[in-house]
Amino acid sequence: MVTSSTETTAKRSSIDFKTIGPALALLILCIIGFLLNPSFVSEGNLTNLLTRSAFIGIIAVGATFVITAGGIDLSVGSMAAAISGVMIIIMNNAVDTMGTGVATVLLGCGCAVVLGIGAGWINGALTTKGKIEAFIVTLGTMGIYRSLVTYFADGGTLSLNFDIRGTYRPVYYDSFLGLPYPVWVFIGVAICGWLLLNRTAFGRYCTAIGSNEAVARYSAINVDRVKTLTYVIQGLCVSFATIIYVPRLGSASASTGVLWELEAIAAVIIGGTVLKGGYGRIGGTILGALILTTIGNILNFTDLISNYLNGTMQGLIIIVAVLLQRSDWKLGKSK
Amino acid sequence: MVTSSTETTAKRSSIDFKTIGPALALLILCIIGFLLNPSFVSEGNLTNLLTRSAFIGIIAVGATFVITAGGIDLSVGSMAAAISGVMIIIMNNAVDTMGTGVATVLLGCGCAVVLGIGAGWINGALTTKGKIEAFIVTLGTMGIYRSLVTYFADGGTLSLNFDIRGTYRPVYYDSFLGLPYPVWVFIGVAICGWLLLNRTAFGRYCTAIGSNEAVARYSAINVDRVKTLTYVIQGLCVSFATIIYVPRLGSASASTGVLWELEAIAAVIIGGTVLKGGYGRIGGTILGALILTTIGNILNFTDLISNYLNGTMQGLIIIVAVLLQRSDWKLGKSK
Amino acid sequence: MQMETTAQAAIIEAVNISKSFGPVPVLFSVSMDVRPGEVHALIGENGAGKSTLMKILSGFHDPTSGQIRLDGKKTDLPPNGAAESLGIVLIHQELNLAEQMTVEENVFLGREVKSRGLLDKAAMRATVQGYLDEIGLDISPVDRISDLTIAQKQMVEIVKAVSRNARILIMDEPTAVLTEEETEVFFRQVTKLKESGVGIVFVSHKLNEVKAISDRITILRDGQWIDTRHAQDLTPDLMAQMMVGRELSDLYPPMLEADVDAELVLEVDNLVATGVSGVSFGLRKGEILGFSGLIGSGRTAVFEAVCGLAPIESGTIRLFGRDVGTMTVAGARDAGLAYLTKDRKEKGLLLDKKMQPNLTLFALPKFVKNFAIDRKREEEALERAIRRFDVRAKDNDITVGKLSGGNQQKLLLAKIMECDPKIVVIDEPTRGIDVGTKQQIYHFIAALAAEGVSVVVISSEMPEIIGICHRVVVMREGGITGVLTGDHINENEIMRYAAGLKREELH
Amino acid sequence: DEKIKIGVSYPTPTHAWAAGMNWHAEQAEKRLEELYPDVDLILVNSPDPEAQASALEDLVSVHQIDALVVLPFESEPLTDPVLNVKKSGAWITVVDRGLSQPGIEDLYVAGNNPELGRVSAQYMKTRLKDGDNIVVLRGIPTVIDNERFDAFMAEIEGSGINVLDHKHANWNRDDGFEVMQDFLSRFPDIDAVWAQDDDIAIGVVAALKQAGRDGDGMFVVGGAGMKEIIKGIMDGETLIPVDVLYPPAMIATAMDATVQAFKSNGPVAGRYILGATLITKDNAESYYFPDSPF
Ligand SMILES: Nc1ncnc2c1ncn2[C@@H]1O[C@H](COP(=O)(O)OP(=O)(O)OP(=O)(O)O)[C@@H](O)[C@H]1O
Ligand SMILES: Nc1ncnc2c1ncn2[C@@H]1O[C@H](COP(=O)(O)OP(=O)(O)OP(=O)(O)O)[C@@H](O)[C@H]1O
Ligand SMILES: [Mg+2]
Ligand SMILES: [Mg+2]
Repeated sequence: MVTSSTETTAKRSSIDFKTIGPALALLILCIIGFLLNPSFVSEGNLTNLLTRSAFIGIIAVGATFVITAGGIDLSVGSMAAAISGVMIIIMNNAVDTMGTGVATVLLGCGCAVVLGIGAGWINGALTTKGKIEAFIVTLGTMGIYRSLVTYFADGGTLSLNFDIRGTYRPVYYDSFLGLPYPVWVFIGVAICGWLLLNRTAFGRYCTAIGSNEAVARYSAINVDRVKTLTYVIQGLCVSFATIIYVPRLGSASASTGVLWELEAIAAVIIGGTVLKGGYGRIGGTILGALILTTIGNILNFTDLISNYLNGTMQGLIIIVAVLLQRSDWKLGKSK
Repeated sequence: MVTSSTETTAKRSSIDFKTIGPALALLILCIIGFLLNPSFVSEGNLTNLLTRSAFIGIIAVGATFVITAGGIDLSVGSMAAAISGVMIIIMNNAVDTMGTGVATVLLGCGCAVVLGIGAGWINGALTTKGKIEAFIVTLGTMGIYRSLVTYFADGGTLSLNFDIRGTYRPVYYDSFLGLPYPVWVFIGVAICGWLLLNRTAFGRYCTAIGSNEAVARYSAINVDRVKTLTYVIQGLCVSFATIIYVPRLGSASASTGVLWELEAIAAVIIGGTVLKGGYGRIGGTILGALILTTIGNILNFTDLISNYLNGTMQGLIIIVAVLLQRSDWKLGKSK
Repeated sequence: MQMETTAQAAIIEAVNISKSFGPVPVLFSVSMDVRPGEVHALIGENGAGKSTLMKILSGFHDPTSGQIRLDGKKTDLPPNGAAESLGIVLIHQELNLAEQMTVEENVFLGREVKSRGLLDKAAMRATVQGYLDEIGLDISPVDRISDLTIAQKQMVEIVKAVSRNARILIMDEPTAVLTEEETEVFFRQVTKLKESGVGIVFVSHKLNEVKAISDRITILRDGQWIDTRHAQDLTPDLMAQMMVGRELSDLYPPMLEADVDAELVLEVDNLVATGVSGVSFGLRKGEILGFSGLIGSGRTAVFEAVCGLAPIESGTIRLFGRDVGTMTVAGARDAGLAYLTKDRKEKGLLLDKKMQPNLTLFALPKFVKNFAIDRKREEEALERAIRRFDVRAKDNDITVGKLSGGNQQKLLLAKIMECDPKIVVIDEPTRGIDVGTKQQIYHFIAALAAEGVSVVVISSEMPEIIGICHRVVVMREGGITGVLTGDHINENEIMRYAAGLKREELH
Repeated sequence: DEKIKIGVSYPTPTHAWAAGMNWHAEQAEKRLEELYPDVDLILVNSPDPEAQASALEDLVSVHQIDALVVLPFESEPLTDPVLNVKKSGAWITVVDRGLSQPGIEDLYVAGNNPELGRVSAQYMKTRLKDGDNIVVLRGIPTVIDNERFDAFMAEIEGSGINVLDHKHANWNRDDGFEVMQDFLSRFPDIDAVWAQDDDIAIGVVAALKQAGRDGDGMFVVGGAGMKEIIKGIMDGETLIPVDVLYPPAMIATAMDATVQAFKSNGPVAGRYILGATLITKDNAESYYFPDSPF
């Protein structure tokens, strides 16, 4: 009985640290930020920070599904670039027939959603029906999407028609109840993602597949369909991120979204999701995205560190943030 | 009976295609290359191609061990850059005391080996002792090594002393029995890697750990040590690649080795090693590296395709190359 | 016959089923039927094809020829457990749970209860809690499977099956990892289901159980149907004889007196580790020492700590008179101490590898010559092991995951013995093994002891502890409650110590 | 009918300036091949220095080029590979980034990076006074970036203008936007921004407008000569009142000159350094190419 009670405490606290770890890391970062420069906690900066993390955060919510189900998607950054590019082309071409009003913007957003779903479906189908390792499939599509946007932009930048930009701008720059729209989208996606992963059968199927595909299959789960759907969700998240990205600068180029895939995966894993699948947490992912954005933000707030060493700081902070959530860090050597 | 016999053929052919797949893909690529431009098979071009694939190939041999044992190393590209940088600094500084002869070059190479082993050990120790996901550890060290080389180079390029370069140049540019030295190093590393993975207890242990870590532990395998060693081997391979890389371009900068990690992993997986671990093939990895280099080479051979679409071609070819080795590609829909 | 006339119509019938894996035939025209409200047991040697037949009956495999009739109509069962929608549920021989998920999630996997599109977790938890209470399993619906013991996992499998409103419930060795007590609980569930008209198919190597619970018994031998009879017409001995095809002599070997003055090869003093609180005992050369106790009493935990698989908090371990601190598993092996895990699927064998790498993995340093693995010696070792342990694979090239459960167990035993240990700890040595082979293993253990090897047998099967051990240590809640020798080794005595009704004042 | 084969090698465009260069190179290819049927120009681009070194090898071994026009990814790593091309007997024209070893190239065509920094700083000095504050957004850490930045700082030194901080914005709009957002949160008083590059400048302007700090004479100096920026200068935009030229068309200059090395009877070898002209409302018209992607 004695044994069992200690066991429980150990288990409890381990669960706590998995959850609290990322939150703690974020808190420490914020304190450091404040100490470096009190204007870190100014409303303006916090708003910027939240808005910025919306891109990676939304994409990372999708990545949580893919990774939980045992997959991986390296193509998201390129996909975002390609979708932005096509969206801009479509809206620019629609000006003649549809004008520069809301209708054109909606057309663009609709196309983004369709493209996102389509691109995700391609990744999913190649992985499941084609039975190719997800890493290879998405490495391939990463190259393909990236080079397509370069091709469309002729190596340069695709820019949104100036008047449409006027119509579309508020989607990024305006606020509702003091929070910019991108943050609301982020919150919405996060809530939907959380519900989907934790409160629906689909979420359980993702976890089951990531945990043990054979078990999932033996439970009459349509493994291929669920896996494909995780990629579709990822694609959809990418298109949401794109929809709030395009009004920011109104342009897309070959350098749009470079390395977003690594950032998104890092956010997911910093948040406590297990890379091999079977265990996903949307809440952690959100925190992970905030942590990553905050690191970049803080580094812009100080000149204590050589610019050249930004990468070193980032790397160290990521490793330490994950160390913080090691379940047994309190227990010292035992186990 | 009918079902059963198809199944057997499937199994037989699956084994064959896993092995032959990459070889077949390479052959097809070479034929395409020849058709596009007969000078593809000129001795000069073939030598170039082999020499070029040596870098990625050597690194990928190391990656085969890491991946077989269930890990991943994203830091190899940055590690190569950092080792090149430090090697150049050391050799340049040694000029005053040791002159510009072979001794200095050997000193540089020695340091490269030590650094490679050290960097690999750091990755391994953080993964095993620190119990952090390999993806996060090596994502972190990737940023760290990359920014260190930027820092050493002060944002620019580190260049090897001109006279040392004269001494060192032959290591890349000279040949022995008609094959450039880098190719010999590649062959050496490949043979050692193959023997290590397929003929020694260590290789068996890597496979066992990747297949099921708990079973490995219960089978008296020191899992942490073996895993750490795979990262050390990876580091060692990176330092070999660096030793033949430095005389080629005689410099190192922030852009050295960018994306080599993805190329190395792609080579490994195109070669038939399973990303989740437990199944590694050095021979396949070598073919994978050759395939990747050949794709780049062929794309330099033709201007049929817009330069901007190179990435699309690369992506498509990688996906198709892996499709080729799908065990059941002949059987169509059945099963 | 009378049997046929009184019987109700069968729910499911297998008619002349044959099955081959590749060119290897494993079932030859086997027929079997299951009627509502009956328990139909299927027995046979390891590799006889029982699991294969069960999988065919539930749609996980297609038969190569023959047909399945459901309610008298020929049916092609849907694959991958989708036959559940027809009321056919299979509990696999190998545990089939998602380790990272909770008990509740596993029980309802694939048929979650929803309200308004969202999961009704409260309802599902309550249902699972109800089942757990009913069978007296002391775990929570939110516990993760990976935190449970094997026996608890098996009980979860049973809960999972019972909760599925089956018409036909097929269970492949559900009791292999259960103690007698848990088996009783389980049988109560079976009886209840049976009374409600469920047809139950049941595979087991515990022939007493089979006799006790089943109505009819089908015997397979080498993939051939031998007979189907009413349970009352068979005795365990007769069953064994029909399975093996010959008369079985005594199951247990004659007990050689242990030398009470033999040197102590292993002394454990006041060992404290996770799940172990202050355990002390000694093991002599050539002794067979049994460890008995209820599930979760800490027997495994003791030896995982001793063999370097789990950290030690305090206590001393003396091996051949030498103080050893915390050992690595390799260190223990090199010192002559080997531990055979009871969890062959998760900790014992690499299921996706062939037999040969599995066999030599534990003792691999022995096979290294000039830094390379001596493949010829490996092959010889495999041949030897197959002969010595009677591992029956129709094709020596298949991956271990495809071996029959019992043959996996034999391979695991061979793997551990490959390092020629002087002390071997065998956790549940005969789990899933048929009577014939059981007999061989008992004789094997006795022969080892006679050669001077010390053997620790951890077992939840009381007869086996009583039948082969010189001395028996009984554990409860992480501590030792008693040590029995000679005539004191009997079921009654062991149970009283194990249940905590009696406690020996230990030195 | 042996053609004169000229290889043209440059980095794969990933930002607008490089895209402009690519456009000008393609224009020049068309124009020159039409003009001289016996000239074959082969355009190759590469995503990194290693790939460019490989591409150079391929140009020699496969296409057997007679001349090479190369815009090196980086100077140091490509010095040896270009030297190898030189050894095959080809004419070498180096564009923009000089090799680390003198005497390899026959012709050198380049913009002037230090001059770009200096001209920008000089303009700052004309607009700002003692005690005014500026922030600097740099490019990708490279030699080019260092040259521009060092010259800028040297010129600004002693003027009394404070450089509050400098961060890398990687010649990228998104990074320009985010770094500028953070500068704005951090520094309440900024009088001008040196964005070094027009892509960064666009991000900077977006951030200024978002924060509502684009008034009171605040201005941004970019660089390179992007068509949108030049259009703005022509239209009298005050936020980006000037631009410092670093023309992507220099590749065309180099290709022209290289062809002339085979066609002209005049000498071509030597150094050809383009000026870093300050583009103002008065001269903007002549630097405006509406069809170029840049
Ligand atoms: N997927 C498979 N591929 C090839 N052979 C298989 C496969 N599954 C089972 N076998 C073989 O079929 C035979 C029968 O196996 P099965 O599992 O049905 O035996 P069993 O009667 O359940 O034995 P046990 O009592 O040991 O569980 C064995 O020889 C086994 O190796
Ligand atoms: N590594 C561990 N970490 C946490 N708890 C453990 C560990 N090992 C064992 N335990 C716990 O210690 C107790 C003893 O378990 P153990 O497996 O040793 O029992 P057992 O007597 O062998 O029973 P069983 O037949 O179920 O294996 C159990 O409650 C178990 O959950
Ligand atoms: Mg079986
Ligand atoms: Mg136990």
